[in-house]
Amino acid sequence: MSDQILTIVSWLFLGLGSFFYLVGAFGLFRMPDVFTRMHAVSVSDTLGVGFLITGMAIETGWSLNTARLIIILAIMLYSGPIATHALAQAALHAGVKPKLADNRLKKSRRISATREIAGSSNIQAKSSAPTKSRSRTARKSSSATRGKGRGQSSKR
Amino acid sequence: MEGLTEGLFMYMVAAIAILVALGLAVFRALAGPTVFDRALAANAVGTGAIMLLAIVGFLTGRPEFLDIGILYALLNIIATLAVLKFFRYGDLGHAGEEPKD
Amino acid sequence: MAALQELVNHYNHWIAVFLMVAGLYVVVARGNMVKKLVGLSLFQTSVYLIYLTPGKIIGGTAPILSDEFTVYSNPLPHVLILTAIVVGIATIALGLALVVRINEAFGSIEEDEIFEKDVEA
Amino acid sequence: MVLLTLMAIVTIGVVRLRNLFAVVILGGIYSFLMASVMIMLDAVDVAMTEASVGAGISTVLMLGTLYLTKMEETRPAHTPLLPLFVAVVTAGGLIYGTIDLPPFGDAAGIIHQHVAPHYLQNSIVETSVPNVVTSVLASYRGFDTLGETVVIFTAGIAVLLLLKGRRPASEPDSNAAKARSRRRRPKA
Repeated sequence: MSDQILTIVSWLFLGLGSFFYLVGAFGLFRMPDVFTRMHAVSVSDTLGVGFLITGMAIETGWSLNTARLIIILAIMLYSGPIATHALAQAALHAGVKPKLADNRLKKSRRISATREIAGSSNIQAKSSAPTKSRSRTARKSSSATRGKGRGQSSKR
Repeated sequence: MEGLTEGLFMYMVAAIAILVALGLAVFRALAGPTVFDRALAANAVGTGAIMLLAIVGFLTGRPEFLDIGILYALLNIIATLAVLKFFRYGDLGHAGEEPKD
Repeated sequence: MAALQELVNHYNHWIAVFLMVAGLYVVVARGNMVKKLVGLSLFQTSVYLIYLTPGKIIGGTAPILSDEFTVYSNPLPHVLILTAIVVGIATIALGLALVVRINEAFGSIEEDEIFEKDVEA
Repeated sequence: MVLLTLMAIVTIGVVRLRNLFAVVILGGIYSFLMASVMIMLDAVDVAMTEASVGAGISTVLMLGTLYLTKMEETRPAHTPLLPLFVAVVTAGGLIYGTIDLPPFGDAAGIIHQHVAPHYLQNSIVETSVPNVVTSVLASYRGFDTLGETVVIFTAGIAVLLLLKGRRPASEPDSNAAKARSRRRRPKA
């Protein structure tokens, strides 16, 4: 009986993991620029991998394989943020501008509003050509919030 | 797959999901307009390879090979960091961060 | 149906042939030396695939002996390919070192430009 | 099969792209996919080596070379019709050759009849190593492995000799060269 419950629970975890993994991959596929794609990949890197590995660990029971799975999970949970951080830093350093980021800035409000409409109506538009920007910090913070919002809306 | 009992069904689903995800990541690696897209996709492909390895290990009934998954995970982060460090500084041996052996 | 059977039987071979030809094409057609080396490694990898494919037995498992299994895939190609991979990376490393030296001597890694400069010199 | 198709697609990308960075990154992806295919083909040891060598070492080596040289490939001067023709003809011949090969996964293939059964049956008795690949590599074919080590040693010396006489153009240059030769050590 408890075996059956365990099996059902592990199935649930595996299914959820597959779902989130696919969601992350679709985000990687559809998102408009590097930073939002990064956000989407983090979904599959944490939720997807976490659920899949938990499901497998439940199925295996207590054994050496569980330890291996946990080590893999730990490595991936640590390495994912590091890699993403390095990626974002390198991209910003290289002058890749986050898309739709400048509608928080007062001076270019009107232009960016039109750009946002264009961007949201055409999600799979390729990222705009990299342009140099001086005010990086403001753009970074606003891009983070926007990226999150977009990611959640696409997840539903 | 002759040994496809009910217990393995969910593994099959997960394997197919991971394969689809791999395909999407490869598409992004090919189409990605900037190099960072490609690096991100490479990272995603590495993750997919690890998960596929684990799932296939369970599918074929020999999950001992998860050790290799650990190696993949470490390699993945090293490769990604090498590429990104290269872009950030234009040099792998920058600023004394090269490991002193 | 027979065509499908044929596809399943030989899909690995065909992909290996495709990879091999792609590597050959890159080596022959591209003038950039780093690209040529990438093509060379593509070619090598296709050879690995060709070697490993017949070693697999459907229903078999990896050749690590255990009491639970009786059918194992053939370990011999694995050994050969292990050697081949390591020798291959030695080749690539040597080639890359040569590319670095050539770039120093000629200031270019494109084949055509190097030929031109060689004629001039 | 899906993996193999993906590999073919990545290969097309490698052939077409001219940004060498992208090519190197795609090479890493290709190596990971190849390692997954090798897992499917039950070659776990080979997969491990391929992942570490293909995705790790060769990516780093290529990046080092790119730093020391150029990053962009020039547009090919002439249309590659002749190489394309050669490639297609070669492909045709090879595919004609594959028709006679034994089908995939056939346990009655010739390769499984001769030497491998001996290794599989006797290696546990003769070497008491459960991993047959290890026992063959280190015990039955130990001289092969010795020769392989000699090859790598020679390559390492050659690389050192090639890169040693470099005139230092700038400071980070020589650093990178040192890093390259240093990184080659542990593998051998």
